[in-house]
Amino acid sequence: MKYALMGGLATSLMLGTAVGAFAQSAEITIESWRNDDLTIWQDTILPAFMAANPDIKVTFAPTAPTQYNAALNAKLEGGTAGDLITCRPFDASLDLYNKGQLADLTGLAALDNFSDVAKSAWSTDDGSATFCVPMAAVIHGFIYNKDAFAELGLQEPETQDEFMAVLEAIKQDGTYIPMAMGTLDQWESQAMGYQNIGPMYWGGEKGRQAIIDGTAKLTDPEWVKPFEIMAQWGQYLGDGFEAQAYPDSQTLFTLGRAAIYPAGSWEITGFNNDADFELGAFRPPLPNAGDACIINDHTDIAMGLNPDSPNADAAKVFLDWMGTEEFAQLYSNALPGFFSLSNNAITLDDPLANEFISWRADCQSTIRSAAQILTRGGTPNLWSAMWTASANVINGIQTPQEAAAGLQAGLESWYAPQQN
Amino acid sequence: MAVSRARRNRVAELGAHVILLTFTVIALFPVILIVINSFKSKRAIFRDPVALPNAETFDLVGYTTVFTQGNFPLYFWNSLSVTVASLFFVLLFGAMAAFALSEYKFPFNRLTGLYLALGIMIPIRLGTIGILKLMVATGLVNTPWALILVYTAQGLPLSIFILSEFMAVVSKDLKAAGRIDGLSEYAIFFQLVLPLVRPALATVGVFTMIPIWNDLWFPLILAPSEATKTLTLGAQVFVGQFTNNWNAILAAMTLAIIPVIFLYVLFSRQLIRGLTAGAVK
Amino acid sequence: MANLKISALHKSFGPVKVLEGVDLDIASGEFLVLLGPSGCGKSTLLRIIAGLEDESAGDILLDGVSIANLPPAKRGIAMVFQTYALYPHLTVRGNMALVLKQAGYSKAEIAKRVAESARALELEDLLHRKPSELSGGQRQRVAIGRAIVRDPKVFLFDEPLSNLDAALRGQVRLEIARLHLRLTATMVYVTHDQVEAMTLADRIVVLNGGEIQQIGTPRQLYEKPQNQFVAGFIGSPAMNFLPLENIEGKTGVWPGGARQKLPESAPETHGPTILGVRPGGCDLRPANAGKLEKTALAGEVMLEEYLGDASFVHVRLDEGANVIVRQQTSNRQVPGTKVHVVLDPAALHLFDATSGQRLGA
Amino acid sequence: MMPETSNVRKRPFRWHILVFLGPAAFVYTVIMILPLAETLRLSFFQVDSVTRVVTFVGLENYNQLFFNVYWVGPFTKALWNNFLFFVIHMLVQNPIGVLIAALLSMFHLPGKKLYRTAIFMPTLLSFVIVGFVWKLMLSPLWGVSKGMLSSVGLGSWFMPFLGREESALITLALISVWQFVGIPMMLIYAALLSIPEEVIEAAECDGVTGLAQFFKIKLILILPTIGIISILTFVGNFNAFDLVYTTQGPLAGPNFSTDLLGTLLYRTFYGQQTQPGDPNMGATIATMMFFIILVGVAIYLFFIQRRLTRYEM
Repeated sequence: MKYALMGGLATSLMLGTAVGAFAQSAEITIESWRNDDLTIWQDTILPAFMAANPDIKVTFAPTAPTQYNAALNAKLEGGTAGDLITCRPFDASLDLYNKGQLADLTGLAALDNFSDVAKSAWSTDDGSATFCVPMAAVIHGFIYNKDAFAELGLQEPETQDEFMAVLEAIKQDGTYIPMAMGTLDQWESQAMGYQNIGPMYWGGEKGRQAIIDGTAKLTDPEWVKPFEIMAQWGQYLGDGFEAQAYPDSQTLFTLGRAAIYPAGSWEITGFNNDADFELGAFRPPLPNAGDACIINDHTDIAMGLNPDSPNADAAKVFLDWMGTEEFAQLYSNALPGFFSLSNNAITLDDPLANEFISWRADCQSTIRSAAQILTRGGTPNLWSAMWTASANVINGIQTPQEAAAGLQAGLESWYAPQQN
Repeated sequence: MAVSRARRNRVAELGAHVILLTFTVIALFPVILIVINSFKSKRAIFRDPVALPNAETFDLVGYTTVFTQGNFPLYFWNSLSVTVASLFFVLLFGAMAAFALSEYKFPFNRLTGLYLALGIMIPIRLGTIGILKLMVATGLVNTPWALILVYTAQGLPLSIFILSEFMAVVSKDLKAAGRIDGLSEYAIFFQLVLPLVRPALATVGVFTMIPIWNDLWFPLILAPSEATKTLTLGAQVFVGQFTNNWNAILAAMTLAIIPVIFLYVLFSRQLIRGLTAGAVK
Repeated sequence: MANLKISALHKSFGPVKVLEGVDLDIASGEFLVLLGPSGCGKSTLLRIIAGLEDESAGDILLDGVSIANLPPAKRGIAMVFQTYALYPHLTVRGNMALVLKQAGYSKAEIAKRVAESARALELEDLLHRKPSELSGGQRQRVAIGRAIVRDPKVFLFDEPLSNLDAALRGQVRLEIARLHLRLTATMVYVTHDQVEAMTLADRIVVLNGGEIQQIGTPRQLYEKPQNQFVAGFIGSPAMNFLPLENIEGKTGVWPGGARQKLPESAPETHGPTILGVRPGGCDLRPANAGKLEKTALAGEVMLEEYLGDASFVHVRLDEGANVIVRQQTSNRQVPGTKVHVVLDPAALHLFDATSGQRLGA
Repeated sequence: MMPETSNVRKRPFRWHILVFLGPAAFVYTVIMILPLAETLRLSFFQVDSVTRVVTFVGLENYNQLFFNVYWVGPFTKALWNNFLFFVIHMLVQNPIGVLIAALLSMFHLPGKKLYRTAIFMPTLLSFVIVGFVWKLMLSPLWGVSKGMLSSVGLGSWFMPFLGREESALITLALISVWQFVGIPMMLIYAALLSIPEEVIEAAECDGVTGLAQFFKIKLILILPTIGIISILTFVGNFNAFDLVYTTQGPLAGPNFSTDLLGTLLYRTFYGQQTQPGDPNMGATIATMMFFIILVGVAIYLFFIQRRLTRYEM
């Protein structure tokens, strides 16, 4: 490194201004929390783009998810953030847009390739402005060890009762831990627990909207019921699950020690690499046989433009490319489990990913219940509170009713529509 | 320190060995665990974590991943240059200020000393917001200088505090002799006083170095870019990036441990001497 | 060689006055000793001459030119410290050469001067050593060598012998005396040890409480102390002091009414007076010699200090005061014996009881 | 005689004092003091989340922090946890530090240096490594701690220490003790070495030996050192953040049982995942931390240190 010890101040100041000088053969940088995907971007996606646009050099520079917010914040404040910024859905990105830290992309040709539903996660409430190009949604469900199921003579469960029976059977047999999940990191309890099985109880989009409108409360039975189910999960998790971290759970499952893994479709890539047994997936169980099925098909990730980018033109070229079929095809197949939100018809090679996406045909979709509007600004933050509440319920620290009451009280304390 | 035979007590000594050995094992076990497992295959790590690697379980896949994926030589260089530069400024500026405070009588001498010592009590982290804004305004964000400046400011109060105690006991006659021989005040400081307080500098050096080398907060806030990432931040990112690639993580950890131990050994000879010298005189 | 003049020098540290109007005239080539108890201001005076300390008021003139505004190195002085103050990281040669380097001498000149000084002090074999490899005496010789190498106009010594053991002290003292004879340089020497002062000095300045008590040759100080402080400070064991009611017709009157014959120089009459007499000016008589009672002081032997060539007998007078008497060793005194102390009128010193100033010539 | 006032001179300005003090004072003031003042200032403002308008709100943020149940709850919980964290350090770290230092200084032991280096080693490690290692050691998946407890017949004592509300904070505090015990050990060891040999020999002659010698003489003489260590521990503990953040995540689970003031500050200031950051409330919490530490240090300086006699040695 040149600027090691001497003359660093002057050098770095000069470097800072020099970057913007040459617009033509531009270099652009992508900020992202998807550090797991680093090699895929480096080896597959970016080379494809750069082959078509030799003038533009793109670097994918991810930060670990736990630090993404703090680091991105600092970089945006400091004017050192990358040209392209990976967007979290709904309120988090809206906040950045309001601060002027995401550019308005309305009118960008690429956006025509996405449905309004897809764009809604990255648009203002009135839909007048869109600030990120949607990339992918993730679908929740359960991944399981097919070999283990075959060994124990088990079938994919369809309903809640069957699901519990399967868990009980695995537990009785004793060869496998029924379900690989830990509560140490808390967020899995919410994402792969509450948001995974919940939509069919609270009625998906209808239920979510009712909370936003203030016509339903989080303490209503349909919102408490998923917690009640999760309260029973503890006995089927590995010994000491309270201290089990997210990577522990992944390892537990891929080592073949656990039979079922409450999942999001983003796990597919890693599991394909690590597991040496056959993987299967089943939908979140229906409350009762014959109920309508609703899956959590969460618009999760998009790409926005840093308004201070000195290479906005080049960055827009890249954003436009993200709307093409080529990108959708590449991305979806390189990262099976991240399902493209574009209107282009995509063919997927991965059987497990196809299994997940096939559920869209039979089921209604919804997004995570607290992602939109309900996390906008107030304290306590509903999203974070749901992490703690979900983990508490599985740990048995709180009863389902207590957990729901806590969430409702917190929401009411600042969210006007809930205050009637 | 020779102890006469009459004062030795074999049984008590044995007891002391047992207790110290226990603490040593407790202190080292986790570290050793990391190192030995970094050389094993993934299955072996989980089958028998406390076993040493053998022909069957030996695997360097973690290290190959680290060297192809993370830019560890760069992170290491960043950590080293930031730490060394910060240490240099903390010791230089700290010793200079300590010399001024202990050597010269001037108005508000005591008040200045108190002002500079205030920072021992207040963690600089509480000023993160202001520091960030300052670094943004000066364009130092994402340069090593942001970190160096912060660590220098952070290390100064303690170093001034400790060093002025040491400076006060440096022979007055020696400084007088220097003045009579025509040395400037600067020459007296650099040529006479600084060499004499070397043990104190080592002490301050060690205590300043540890938090700088291991800091996660400021690299994250002030210099998170790939080019300025420090080893600690790099290792943390690595943990995030390879969430369950245990081989890679353990190898990264091992690589992060080695340099600190090396730096410590470099300083430790002076350390105890410095610690005791201050108290004795 | 130069004369040094100090005029109306004042120094105070905040409210504490350390020197109060010191005037001194030091002749060229003179060996002047500043003597006094610790805290009397003698070291401060030396450090002010050296320029290490700023005076509060007053002036310092070297050969008639004020040097008060010059930094230490430009004053043409050299200083030898009690703690030697050798540069620990330099060899003996380096220690001696540093000042010359600073002053910009040529390499050849430096080498020549260092060699000369080293020869004079027999340091030639030690030139490559570091201070930590030298004995105490050697270190002090190096410190002196460092001073003479620059050929200063004035040498300043700050208690240079205090850190040496008794045997070495005598030896180095002699060396300093020889050095003075050889260099005939002006030297100012600070000490609290009167033996050093008496043996080395051309003139001694006795300081107390920041003021000069007396300036004079060792002989003047010993034989004609100007005040009670000087009288008590010079000489070992110290002078005995006994109070007189008054003086009438050149005769002292003891508090009990007994009479004491006084020297010729004594005033005709005087009020309350302190009578001083050195142990050698007293003698002992057996107590039963009744005819002496009117002029002698009765007392009891407390203890005898045997020194080989003489012994000092401590006597407690019936009046309550203690007196030390020098005796031939053949005249043994047993503690508890009743004795009379008789004083030699010619050996008596008289001081005013309130001002402490000497009475008579 | 009057002193000649005409001789009072103006001393030339001593630039070197400025040169010596300047760099330290400048860096310290600009990088440390001014930003700390800025923190204080931010806590008196609020920013509208949509319009981004900045308003001066006086003490409103403090009012929120102390009287809004959703602020005061987490804050007092973090404060209490922090207090426990500190108490555990005082009760475990310092006695162990004293014990090791005493053993090292009391005997002529071969291998002394090795012990010292080994026990100091964890202090050199970063929180990332410390957090990771212990998470792994205590993880039920890896089973190292379970296996070790079993091997000494205490298998039933095993539990998911980091995952249970009642044990997580204590476990973290003990991990922190493991990491930092080297510092009190070093300082106390140095203090013990600096007790003059004559004092110890006098004690031996007076028949004060062994434990009595340690408690009645040495311990008393090193009390000021222990005082300094205590206050450093206090300041360190009330700033702790890294260990909890790396092992328990930003929400300091389970159920906020390991939330410290530092983690609360970080989470508030920067937000986490989809929770947006709130720099103004963050600054308010930071300011409160500043006062809490200042009060603690003041209590130490005015009530405790005064009673510790510093003996000339």
